[in-house]
Amino acid sequence: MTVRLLYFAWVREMVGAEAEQLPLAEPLPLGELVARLRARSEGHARALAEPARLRAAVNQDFAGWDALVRPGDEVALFPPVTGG
Amino acid sequence: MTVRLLYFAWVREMVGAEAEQLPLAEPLPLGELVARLRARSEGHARALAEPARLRAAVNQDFAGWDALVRPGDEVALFPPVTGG
Amino acid sequence: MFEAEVRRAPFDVAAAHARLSALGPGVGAVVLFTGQVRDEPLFLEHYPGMAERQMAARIAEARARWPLLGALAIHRFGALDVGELIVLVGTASAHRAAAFESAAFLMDWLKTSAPFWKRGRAGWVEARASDDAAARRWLPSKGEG
Amino acid sequence: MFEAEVRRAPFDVAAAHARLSALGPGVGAVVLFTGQVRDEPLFLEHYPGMAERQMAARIAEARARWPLLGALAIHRFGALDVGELIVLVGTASAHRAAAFESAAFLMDWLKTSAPFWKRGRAGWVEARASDDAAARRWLPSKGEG
Repeated sequence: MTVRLLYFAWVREMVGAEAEQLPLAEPLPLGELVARLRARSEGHARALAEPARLRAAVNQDFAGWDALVRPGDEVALFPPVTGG
Repeated sequence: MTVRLLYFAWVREMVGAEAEQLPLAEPLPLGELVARLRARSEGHARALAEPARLRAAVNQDFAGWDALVRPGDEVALFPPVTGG
Repeated sequence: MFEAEVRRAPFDVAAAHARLSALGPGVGAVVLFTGQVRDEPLFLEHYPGMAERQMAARIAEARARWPLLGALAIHRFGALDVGELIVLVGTASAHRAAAFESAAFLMDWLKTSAPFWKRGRAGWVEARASDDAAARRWLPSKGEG
Repeated sequence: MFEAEVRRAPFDVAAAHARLSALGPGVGAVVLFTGQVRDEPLFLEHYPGMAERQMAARIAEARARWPLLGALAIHRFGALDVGELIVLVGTASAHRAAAFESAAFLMDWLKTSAPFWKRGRAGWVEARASDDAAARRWLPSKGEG
Protein backbone atom coordinates (compact mmCIF):
# COMPACT_ATOMS: atom_id res chain seq x y z
CA MET A 1 0.00 0.00 0.00
CA THR A 2 1.09 3.55 -0.61
CA VAL A 3 0.25 7.14 0.26
CA ARG A 4 -0.12 9.69 -2.54
CA LEU A 5 1.86 12.85 -1.76
CA LEU A 6 1.20 16.26 -3.27
CA TYR A 7 3.30 19.40 -2.92
CA PHE A 8 2.35 22.99 -3.76
CA ALA A 9 3.97 26.40 -4.19
CA TRP A 10 7.52 26.69 -2.78
CA VAL A 11 7.26 23.25 -1.17
CA ARG A 12 6.74 21.78 -4.64
CA GLU A 13 9.64 23.81 -6.01
CA MET A 14 12.07 22.78 -3.23
CA VAL A 15 11.07 19.12 -3.33
CA GLY A 16 11.36 19.19 -7.10
CA ALA A 17 8.16 17.20 -7.67
CA GLU A 18 4.47 17.93 -7.55
CA ALA A 19 3.42 14.36 -6.68
CA GLU A 20 5.02 11.15 -5.48
CA GLN A 21 4.19 7.88 -3.76
CA LEU A 22 5.30 6.71 -0.32
CA PRO A 23 5.01 3.05 0.66
CA LEU A 24 2.97 2.72 3.89
CA ALA A 25 1.98 -0.54 5.53
CA GLU A 26 0.06 0.78 8.52
CA PRO A 27 -1.31 4.05 9.97
CA LEU A 28 1.31 6.61 10.89
CA PRO A 29 1.01 10.08 12.45
CA LEU A 30 1.43 12.81 9.83
CA GLY A 31 4.38 14.31 11.74
CA GLU A 32 6.30 11.02 11.54
CA LEU A 33 5.45 10.66 7.87
CA VAL A 34 6.96 14.09 7.23
CA ALA A 35 10.08 13.09 9.19
CA ARG A 36 10.44 10.06 6.90
CA LEU A 37 10.04 12.24 3.82
CA ARG A 38 12.91 14.49 4.90
CA ALA A 39 15.30 11.60 4.33
CA ARG A 40 14.33 11.30 0.66
CA SER A 41 16.54 14.10 -0.70
CA GLU A 42 18.21 17.36 0.19
CA GLY A 43 15.26 19.14 -1.39
CA HIS A 44 12.80 17.26 0.81
CA ALA A 45 14.93 17.99 3.86
CA ARG A 46 15.00 21.70 3.11
CA ALA A 47 11.33 22.03 2.15
CA LEU A 48 10.09 20.12 5.20
CA ALA A 49 12.63 21.38 7.75
CA GLU A 50 10.22 23.65 9.64
CA PRO A 51 6.73 22.19 10.18
CA ALA A 52 5.62 25.55 11.61
CA ARG A 53 6.00 27.04 8.10
CA LEU A 54 3.91 24.25 6.53
CA ARG A 55 0.28 23.26 6.38
CA ALA A 56 -1.03 19.80 5.57
CA ALA A 57 -4.17 18.20 4.24
CA VAL A 58 -5.19 14.55 4.43
CA ASN A 59 -7.77 13.56 1.84
CA GLN A 60 -8.32 17.26 1.01
CA ASP A 61 -9.11 18.38 4.56
CA PHE A 62 -6.68 20.31 6.75
CA ALA A 63 -4.96 18.07 9.25
CA GLY A 64 -2.64 18.55 12.23
CA TRP A 65 0.73 16.79 12.66
CA ASP A 66 -0.80 14.24 15.00
CA ALA A 67 -3.45 13.14 12.48
CA LEU A 68 -3.18 9.48 11.48
CA VAL A 69 -2.32 8.85 7.82
CA ARG A 70 -3.61 5.53 6.48
CA PRO A 71 -2.49 3.50 3.46
CA GLY A 72 -4.38 4.82 0.41
CA ASP A 73 -4.70 8.38 1.77
CA GLU A 74 -3.87 11.52 -0.21
CA VAL A 75 -1.51 13.78 1.75
CA ALA A 76 -0.68 17.32 0.64
CA LEU A 77 2.06 19.56 2.07
CA PHE A 78 2.12 23.26 1.28
CA PRO A 79 2.72 26.77 2.67
CA PRO A 80 -0.11 28.68 4.39
CA VAL A 81 -2.62 29.60 1.68
CA THR A 82 -2.63 33.07 0.12
CA GLY A 83 -5.58 33.09 -2.29
CA GLY A 84 -8.61 35.31 -2.27
CA MET B 1 -40.57 86.96 5.02
CA THR B 2 -41.76 83.38 4.92
CA VAL B 3 -40.70 79.80 5.59
CA ARG B 4 -41.16 77.21 2.87
CA LEU B 5 -42.82 74.08 4.28
CA LEU B 6 -42.62 70.63 2.72
CA TYR B 7 -44.52 67.49 3.75
CA PHE B 8 -43.83 63.89 2.76
CA ALA B 9 -45.49 60.46 2.92
CA TRP B 10 -48.45 60.23 5.34
CA VAL B 11 -47.76 63.72 6.71
CA ARG B 12 -48.29 65.08 3.19
CA GLU B 13 -51.47 63.05 2.79
CA MET B 14 -52.96 64.16 6.14
CA VAL B 15 -52.05 67.80 5.66
CA GLY B 16 -53.47 67.65 2.13
CA ALA B 17 -50.57 69.59 0.60
CA GLU B 18 -47.00 68.87 -0.37
CA ALA B 19 -45.75 72.42 0.06
CA GLU B 20 -46.95 75.69 1.59
CA GLN B 21 -45.65 79.00 2.92
CA LEU B 22 -45.70 80.24 6.50
CA PRO B 23 -45.12 83.94 7.26
CA LEU B 24 -42.24 84.33 9.73
CA ALA B 25 -40.80 87.64 10.91
CA GLU B 26 -38.09 86.37 13.25
CA PRO B 27 -36.36 83.15 14.31
CA LEU B 28 -38.59 80.60 16.02
CA PRO B 29 -37.80 77.16 17.50
CA LEU B 30 -38.95 74.38 15.20
CA GLY B 31 -41.23 72.96 17.92
CA GLU B 32 -43.11 76.23 18.21
CA LEU B 33 -43.38 76.51 14.46
CA VAL B 34 -45.00 73.06 14.38
CA ALA B 35 -47.41 74.12 17.15
CA ARG B 36 -48.45 77.10 15.02
CA LEU B 37 -48.97 74.86 11.99
CA ARG B 38 -51.38 72.63 13.92
CA ALA B 39 -53.85 75.53 14.02
CA ARG B 40 -53.99 75.72 10.22
CA SER B 41 -56.49 72.91 9.65
CA GLU B 42 -57.85 69.69 11.08
CA GLY B 43 -55.48 67.85 8.72
CA HIS B 44 -52.49 69.78 10.05
CA ALA B 45 -53.60 69.14 13.63
CA ARG B 46 -53.90 65.41 13.01
CA ALA B 47 -50.66 65.04 11.01
CA LEU B 48 -48.58 67.02 13.52
CA ALA B 49 -50.25 65.83 16.74
CA GLU B 50 -47.39 63.60 17.89
CA PRO B 51 -43.90 65.03 17.32
CA ALA B 52 -42.41 61.71 18.44
CA ARG B 53 -43.79 60.13 15.25
CA LEU B 54 -42.26 62.87 13.07
CA ARG B 55 -38.86 63.85 11.84
CA ALA B 56 -37.87 67.28 10.58
CA ALA B 57 -35.26 68.85 8.34
CA VAL B 58 -34.23 72.50 8.13
CA ASN B 59 -32.54 73.41 4.84
CA GLN B 60 -32.26 69.69 4.01
CA ASP B 61 -30.44 68.67 7.18
CA PHE B 62 -32.10 66.78 10.03
CA ALA B 63 -33.03 69.10 12.89
CA GLY B 64 -34.36 68.71 16.45
CA TRP B 65 -37.46 70.47 17.78
CA ASP B 66 -35.33 73.10 19.51
CA ALA B 67 -33.53 74.09 16.29
CA LEU B 68 -34.10 77.74 15.32
CA VAL B 69 -35.99 78.31 12.08
CA ARG B 70 -35.18 81.56 10.34
CA PRO B 71 -37.15 83.51 7.73
CA GLY B 72 -36.22 82.11 4.30
CA ASP B 73 -35.51 78.59 5.60
CA GLU B 74 -36.88 75.41 4.02
CA VAL B 75 -38.56 73.21 6.65
CA ALA B 76 -39.67 69.66 5.93
CA LEU B 77 -41.85 67.45 8.15
CA PHE B 78 -42.12 63.73 7.51
CA PRO B 79 -42.26 60.27 9.11
CA PRO B 80 -39.05 58.39 9.96
CA VAL B 81 -37.46 57.39 6.65
CA THR B 82 -37.91 53.89 5.22
CA GLY B 83 -35.80 53.80 2.06
CA GLY B 84 -32.89 51.58 1.21
CA MET C 1 -14.96 58.42 -7.96
CA PHE C 2 -17.31 59.36 -5.15
CA GLU C 3 -20.91 59.78 -6.31
CA ALA C 4 -24.48 59.81 -5.09
CA GLU C 5 -27.38 59.59 -7.50
CA VAL C 6 -31.18 59.58 -7.16
CA ARG C 7 -33.15 58.38 -10.16
CA ARG C 8 -36.40 56.89 -11.33
CA ALA C 9 -34.94 54.64 -14.05
CA PRO C 10 -33.23 51.28 -13.42
CA PHE C 11 -29.47 51.32 -12.92
CA ASP C 12 -26.76 49.04 -14.29
CA VAL C 13 -25.04 46.85 -11.70
CA ALA C 14 -22.32 45.71 -14.09
CA ALA C 15 -21.45 49.30 -14.99
CA ALA C 16 -21.25 50.27 -11.32
CA HIS C 17 -18.93 47.36 -10.62
CA ALA C 18 -16.79 48.09 -13.67
CA ARG C 19 -16.34 51.72 -12.66
CA LEU C 20 -15.23 50.82 -9.12
CA SER C 21 -12.99 48.03 -10.35
CA ALA C 22 -11.25 50.34 -12.84
CA LEU C 23 -10.16 52.99 -10.32
CA GLY C 24 -6.51 52.10 -10.67
CA PRO C 25 -3.86 49.49 -9.84
CA GLY C 26 -4.39 50.09 -6.11
CA VAL C 27 -7.88 48.58 -6.10
CA GLY C 28 -7.84 45.10 -4.56
CA ALA C 29 -11.42 44.79 -3.31
CA VAL C 30 -14.84 45.92 -4.48
CA VAL C 31 -18.04 45.40 -2.48
CA LEU C 32 -21.45 45.93 -4.03
CA PHE C 33 -24.70 45.87 -2.10
CA THR C 34 -28.04 45.95 -3.86
CA GLY C 35 -31.43 46.12 -2.20
CA GLN C 36 -34.50 44.98 -4.13
CA VAL C 37 -38.27 44.93 -3.75
CA ARG C 38 -39.31 41.93 -1.70
CA ASP C 39 -42.71 40.20 -1.58
CA GLU C 40 -44.95 43.03 -2.93
CA PRO C 41 -44.72 46.04 -5.27
CA LEU C 42 -43.70 49.32 -3.63
CA PHE C 43 -43.95 53.01 -4.31
CA LEU C 44 -41.00 55.08 -3.18
CA GLU C 45 -41.48 58.77 -2.40
CA HIS C 46 -38.45 60.97 -1.79
CA TYR C 47 -37.38 64.50 -0.89
CA PRO C 48 -35.55 65.79 -3.98
CA GLY C 49 -32.43 67.71 -3.06
CA MET C 50 -32.20 66.44 0.49
CA ALA C 51 -31.93 62.85 -0.73
CA GLU C 52 -28.85 63.57 -2.87
CA ARG C 53 -27.43 65.80 -0.13
CA GLN C 54 -27.73 63.17 2.60
CA MET C 55 -26.36 60.40 0.41
CA ALA C 56 -23.37 62.55 -0.55
CA ALA C 57 -22.80 63.38 3.12
CA ARG C 58 -22.73 59.69 4.08
CA ILE C 59 -20.24 59.02 1.29
CA ALA C 60 -18.04 61.85 2.55
CA GLU C 61 -18.18 60.33 6.04
CA ALA C 62 -17.23 56.89 4.74
CA ARG C 63 -14.37 58.42 2.78
CA ALA C 64 -13.06 60.14 5.90
CA ARG C 65 -13.28 56.92 7.88
CA TRP C 66 -11.87 54.26 5.54
CA PRO C 67 -9.07 54.35 2.92
CA LEU C 68 -11.44 54.21 -0.04
CA LEU C 69 -10.54 54.61 -3.70
CA GLY C 70 -14.18 55.07 -4.65
CA ALA C 71 -17.75 54.88 -3.38
CA LEU C 72 -21.07 54.98 -5.15
CA ALA C 73 -24.66 55.21 -3.94
CA ILE C 74 -27.69 55.05 -6.24
CA HIS C 75 -31.28 55.14 -4.98
CA ARG C 76 -34.41 54.85 -7.08
CA PHE C 77 -37.87 56.34 -6.51
CA GLY C 78 -41.32 55.80 -8.02
CA ALA C 79 -43.26 52.58 -8.60
CA LEU C 80 -41.15 49.41 -8.34
CA ASP C 81 -42.14 45.80 -8.88
CA VAL C 82 -41.06 42.75 -6.88
CA GLY C 83 -37.47 41.90 -7.78
CA GLU C 84 -36.59 45.39 -9.05
CA LEU C 85 -33.46 46.96 -7.60
CA ILE C 86 -34.08 49.92 -5.26
CA VAL C 87 -30.64 50.84 -4.07
CA LEU C 88 -27.00 50.16 -4.82
CA VAL C 89 -23.99 50.92 -2.67
CA GLY C 90 -20.50 50.15 -3.92
CA THR C 91 -17.05 50.68 -2.46
CA ALA C 92 -13.50 50.09 -3.70
CA SER C 93 -10.40 49.81 -1.56
CA ALA C 94 -7.01 48.12 -1.45
CA HIS C 95 -8.23 45.54 1.07
CA ARG C 96 -11.50 43.79 1.76
CA ALA C 97 -12.10 44.95 5.34
CA ALA C 98 -12.40 48.62 4.36
CA ALA C 99 -14.61 47.78 1.38
CA PHE C 100 -16.96 45.57 3.42
CA GLU C 101 -17.18 47.86 6.43
CA SER C 102 -17.72 51.06 4.48
CA ALA C 103 -20.44 49.47 2.33
CA ALA C 104 -22.28 48.23 5.43
CA PHE C 105 -21.84 51.67 7.03
CA LEU C 106 -23.27 53.40 3.96
CA MET C 107 -26.31 51.12 3.84
CA ASP C 108 -26.99 51.41 7.57
CA TRP C 109 -26.89 55.19 7.38
CA LEU C 110 -28.80 55.50 4.11
CA LYS C 111 -31.55 53.45 5.76
CA THR C 112 -31.91 55.98 8.57
CA SER C 113 -30.92 59.28 6.96
CA ALA C 114 -31.80 59.26 3.26
CA PRO C 115 -35.29 60.80 2.90
CA PHE C 116 -37.18 58.03 1.11
CA TRP C 117 -40.50 56.53 2.16
CA LYS C 118 -41.92 53.21 1.02
CA ARG C 119 -45.63 52.63 0.50
CA GLY C 120 -46.91 49.07 0.07
CA ARG C 121 -50.40 47.62 -0.38
CA ALA C 122 -51.17 48.12 3.33
CA GLY C 123 -50.00 51.75 3.34
CA TRP C 124 -46.79 53.47 4.40
CA VAL C 125 -44.10 51.14 5.68
CA GLU C 126 -43.19 51.71 9.34
CA ALA C 127 -39.59 52.48 10.24
CA ARG C 128 -37.87 49.64 12.08
CA ALA C 129 -36.07 50.05 15.40
CA SER C 130 -33.48 47.54 14.13
CA ASP C 131 -32.43 50.02 11.43
CA ASP C 132 -31.74 52.69 14.04
CA ALA C 133 -29.74 50.17 16.05
CA ALA C 134 -27.75 49.15 12.96
CA ALA C 135 -26.81 52.77 12.29
CA ARG C 136 -25.95 53.48 15.92
CA ARG C 137 -23.32 50.74 16.02
CA TRP C 138 -21.13 52.99 13.83
CA LEU C 139 -21.18 55.87 16.32
CA PRO C 140 -17.70 56.22 17.82
CA SER C 141 -19.01 56.63 21.36
CA LYS C 142 -20.91 53.34 21.29
CA GLY C 143 -18.33 51.13 19.60
CA GLU C 144 -19.24 48.14 17.46
CA GLY C 145 -21.59 46.48 19.98
CA MET D 1 -28.46 28.28 -5.54
CA PHE D 2 -25.36 27.41 -3.55
CA GLU D 3 -22.28 26.97 -5.71
CA ALA D 4 -18.49 26.95 -5.59
CA GLU D 5 -16.44 27.11 -8.76
CA VAL D 6 -12.71 27.11 -9.55
CA ARG D 7 -11.76 28.23 -13.05
CA ARG D 8 -9.00 29.67 -15.17
CA ALA D 9 -11.20 31.88 -17.38
CA PRO D 10 -12.65 35.25 -16.36
CA PHE D 11 -16.10 35.22 -14.76
CA ASP D 12 -19.10 37.48 -15.34
CA VAL D 13 -19.97 39.74 -12.38
CA ALA D 14 -23.30 40.83 -13.88
CA ALA D 15 -24.37 37.22 -14.41
CA ALA D 16 -23.47 36.33 -10.82
CA HIS D 17 -25.48 39.27 -9.52
CA ALA D 18 -28.43 38.48 -11.77
CA ARG D 19 -28.55 34.88 -10.58
CA LEU D 20 -28.55 35.86 -6.92
CA SER D 21 -31.08 38.64 -7.47
CA ALA D 22 -33.47 36.27 -9.28
CA LEU D 23 -33.73 33.69 -6.49
CA GLY D 24 -37.33 34.59 -5.75
CA PRO D 25 -39.61 37.23 -4.24
CA GLY D 26 -38.03 36.71 -0.82
CA VAL D 27 -34.69 38.21 -1.89
CA GLY D 28 -34.28 41.72 -0.49
CA ALA D 29 -30.49 42.04 -0.37
CA VAL D 30 -27.55 40.88 -2.48
CA VAL D 31 -23.91 41.43 -1.54
CA LEU D 32 -21.11 40.85 -4.01
CA PHE D 33 -17.46 40.94 -3.15
CA THR D 34 -14.78 40.81 -5.82
CA GLY D 35 -11.05 40.66 -5.25
CA GLN D 36 -8.70 41.75 -8.01
CA VAL D 37 -4.99 41.81 -8.79
CA ARG D 38 -3.38 44.85 -7.24
CA ASP D 39 -0.09 46.57 -8.16
CA GLU D 40 1.65 43.70 -10.04
CA PRO D 41 0.74 40.63 -12.13
CA LEU D 42 0.26 37.40 -10.19
CA PHE D 43 0.30 33.70 -10.81
CA LEU D 44 -2.18 31.65 -8.80
CA GLU D 45 -1.46 27.99 -8.11
CA HIS D 46 -4.17 25.81 -6.56
CA TYR D 47 -4.91 22.31 -5.31
CA PRO D 48 -7.57 20.96 -7.68
CA GLY D 49 -10.26 19.08 -5.84
CA MET D 50 -9.44 20.42 -2.40
CA ALA D 51 -10.07 23.99 -3.58
CA GLU D 52 -13.64 23.22 -4.68
CA ARG D 53 -14.19 21.08 -1.59
CA GLN D 54 -13.08 23.76 0.85
CA MET D 55 -15.06 26.48 -0.90
CA ALA D 56 -18.19 24.32 -0.88
CA ALA D 57 -17.64 23.57 2.82
CA ARG D 58 -17.43 27.29 3.66
CA ILE D 59 -20.65 27.91 1.73
CA ALA D 60 -22.37 25.11 3.66
CA GLU D 61 -21.20 26.70 6.92
CA ALA D 62 -22.49 30.12 5.86
CA ARG D 63 -25.81 28.56 4.89
CA ALA D 64 -26.13 26.92 8.30
CA ARG D 65 -25.34 30.18 10.05
CA TRP D 66 -27.39 32.79 8.16
CA PRO D 67 -30.83 32.65 6.50
CA LEU D 68 -29.45 32.70 2.96
CA LEU D 69 -31.40 32.23 -0.25
CA GLY D 70 -28.21 31.72 -2.24
CA ALA D 71 -24.43 31.93 -2.08
CA LEU D 72 -21.79 31.78 -4.75
CA ALA D 73 -17.99 31.57 -4.66
CA ILE D 74 -15.79 31.66 -7.76
CA HIS D 75 -11.99 31.59 -7.63
CA ARG D 76 -9.63 31.82 -10.58
CA PHE D 77 -6.15 30.34 -11.03
CA GLY D 78 -3.33 30.84 -13.51
CA ALA D 79 -1.64 34.03 -14.70
CA LEU D 80 -3.58 37.20 -13.90
CA ASP D 81 -2.81 40.80 -14.81
CA VAL D 82 -3.25 43.91 -12.66
CA GLY D 83 -6.95 44.73 -12.47
CA GLU D 84 -8.17 41.23 -13.33
CA LEU D 85 -10.71 39.70 -10.98
CA ILE D 86 -9.40 36.80 -8.87
CA VAL D 87 -12.35 35.90 -6.67
CA LEU D 88 -16.05 36.58 -6.34
CA VAL D 89 -18.28 35.89 -3.35
CA GLY D 90 -21.99 36.63 -3.54
CA THR D 91 -24.84 36.14 -1.10
CA ALA D 92 -28.60 36.72 -1.24
CA SER D 93 -30.93 37.06 1.73
CA ALA D 94 -34.14 38.78 2.79
CA HIS D 95 -32.23 41.42 4.76
CA ARG D 96 -28.90 43.16 4.41
CA ALA D 97 -27.26 42.08 7.67
CA ALA D 98 -27.26 38.39 6.74
CA ALA D 99 -26.04 39.15 3.22
CA PHE D 100 -23.19 41.40 4.42
CA GLU D 101 -22.07 39.18 7.28
CA SER D 102 -22.13 35.93 5.33
CA ALA D 103 -20.19 37.46 2.43
CA ALA D 104 -17.52 38.78 4.82
CA PHE D 105 -17.44 35.38 6.56
CA LEU D 106 -16.98 33.57 3.25
CA MET D 107 -14.13 35.83 2.18
CA ASP D 108 -12.36 35.63 5.54
CA TRP D 109 -12.49 31.85 5.47
CA LEU D 110 -11.64 31.46 1.79
CA LYS D 111 -8.53 33.54 2.51
CA THR D 112 -7.34 31.07 5.14
CA SER D 113 -8.76 27.74 3.98
CA ALA D 114 -9.03 27.67 0.19
CA PRO D 115 -5.79 26.13 -1.15
CA PHE D 116 -4.52 28.83 -3.51
CA TRP D 117 -1.05 30.35 -3.53
CA LYS D 118 -0.05 33.64 -5.12
CA ARG D 119 3.34 34.19 -6.73
CA GLY D 120 4.43 37.73 -7.60
CA ARG D 121 7.61 39.18 -9.09
CA ALA D 122 9.44 38.75 -5.77
CA GLY D 123 8.34 35.13 -5.33
CA TRP D 124 5.61 33.43 -3.31
CA VAL D 125 3.41 35.80 -1.36
CA GLU D 126 3.64 35.33 2.41
CA ALA D 127 0.47 34.58 4.37
CA ARG D 128 -0.66 37.48 6.56
CA ALA D 129 -1.39 37.15 10.26
CA SER D 130 -4.23 39.64 9.78
CA ASP D 131 -6.03 37.10 7.57
CA ASP D 132 -5.91 34.49 10.32
CA ALA D 133 -7.22 37.07 12.78
CA ALA D 134 -10.05 38.01 10.41
CA ALA D 135 -11.13 34.38 10.14
CA ARG D 136 -10.88 33.76 13.88
CA ARG D 137 -13.37 36.51 14.69
CA TRP D 138 -16.11 34.23 13.30
CA LEU D 139 -15.33 31.39 15.71
CA PRO D 140 -18.22 31.06 18.17
CA SER D 141 -15.89 30.71 21.19
CA LYS D 142 -14.11 33.96 20.44
CA GLY D 143 -17.08 36.15 19.57
CA GLU D 144 -16.90 39.05 17.18
CA GLY D 145 -13.92 40.80 18.81
